[in-house]
Amino acid sequence: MLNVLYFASFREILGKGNEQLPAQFNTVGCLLNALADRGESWQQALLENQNLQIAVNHDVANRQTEIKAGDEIAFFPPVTGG
Amino acid sequence: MLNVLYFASFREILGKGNEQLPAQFNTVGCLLNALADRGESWQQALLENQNLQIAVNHDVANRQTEIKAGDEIAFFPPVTGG
Amino acid sequence: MTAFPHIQIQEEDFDLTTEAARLREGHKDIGAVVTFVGTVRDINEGDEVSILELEHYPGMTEKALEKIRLEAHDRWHLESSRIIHRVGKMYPCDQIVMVAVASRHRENAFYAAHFIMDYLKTNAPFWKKETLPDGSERWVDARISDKEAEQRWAS
Amino acid sequence: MTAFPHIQIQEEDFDLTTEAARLREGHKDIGAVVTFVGTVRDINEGDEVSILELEHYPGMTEKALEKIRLEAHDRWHLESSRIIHRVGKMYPCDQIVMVAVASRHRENAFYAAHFIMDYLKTNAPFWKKETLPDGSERWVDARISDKEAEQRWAS
Repeated sequence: MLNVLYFASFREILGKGNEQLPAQFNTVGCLLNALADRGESWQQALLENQNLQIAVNHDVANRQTEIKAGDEIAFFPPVTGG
Repeated sequence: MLNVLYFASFREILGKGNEQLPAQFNTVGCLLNALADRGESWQQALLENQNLQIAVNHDVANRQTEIKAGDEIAFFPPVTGG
Repeated sequence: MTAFPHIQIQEEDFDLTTEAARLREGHKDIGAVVTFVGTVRDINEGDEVSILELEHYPGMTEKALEKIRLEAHDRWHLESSRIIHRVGKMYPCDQIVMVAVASRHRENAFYAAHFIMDYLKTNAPFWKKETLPDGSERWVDARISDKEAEQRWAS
Repeated sequence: MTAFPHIQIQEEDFDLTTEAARLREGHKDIGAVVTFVGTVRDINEGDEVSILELEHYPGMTEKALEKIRLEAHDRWHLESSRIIHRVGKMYPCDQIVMVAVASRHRENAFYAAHFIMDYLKTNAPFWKKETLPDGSERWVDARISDKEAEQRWAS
């Protein structure tokens, strides 16, 4: 399984903070394409948004990053702490 | 009268922290020359010391600074606070 | 107990004197302590702000902050450093974040604290949401100036 | 009561939390607070130091510090600033000096605090005398590096 997390505006727009998905995607990009098929808000947030930030297992990642069972993949907007 | 002050190592070397002198000097340089006549430690501290710092009425000054009755003239080494 | 004792993510406020003492504890050869505290401004983007809510990504936050902290130690030979970031609801004038560094000399302490803040702003997974006086909410946008501030430290 | 309420020359120690609160008092539009605290190191020039004694020039000190403080306000549009410098006898790890500045954004606060310290080091009439463990005393020499640090701020 993959543990998928959504933060901040992404969590609100997509209506969930986390979910478990089968580990059938080789890269973050494949996972994003599958998620985008869920509907317009998913497509806009995950494919059309230039500001999408990605982390895999707590490290900054990108669409090419490879993923495997047990990984934690997070999607979020640019950070604004401090 | 002039109020003349000596601080830190100058106070120790010259053996006094302050004194009143008659206001008969036009510039700091004239005052320094008169003080240097008091002996070797005065000459070394006030004329031969490249590090001599001067203030007149709480502002940084130099040998050319003019002085008049009621002024406060201070001599001290480079500052080391903070 | 966190795995990163020099980093605290917490809802509670913090006390500067206490934190500066913790920073210096066990370190004698310190001549300079610089602290930065970020506070909630009552105005943002021209609007009055009533509440600021901070969300973060537990796990990644600590890892990102520790990486920034160790990089600062590497560059400026710090004796000690601490980062505290609050999460949850805060109000105007509240303290949000503290970065504290201790070093032998002041120059390194100033640069290191500034560096940590600039990197924290663009690399640590925190997000701010504002509530305005009319009750409406909005997510705070990332600032281009923060990205530029970070990039000045590129070596 | 001093004529310069934002400057304190005192024998007593100071409390960072209290001073940061005073700094922010009455100022709402503050997003950044930077404090610098200089402390007594137990080693100087390779020798162990037992006591550090600070002498100053009353009257000129306050005037010099106020000039530095106002110059910092001028350059970085600070909301508020405070300087505390202790005099008399101090011991390793004791606090000697505090510079605290508050501004809207962090960059100005960092630069202003750094500037004030660099100028204080070379322009405020304080002198340090060290007592070593064998009881011998020596005046601390001014550092060329402090003069160089000041000169980098020349505009």
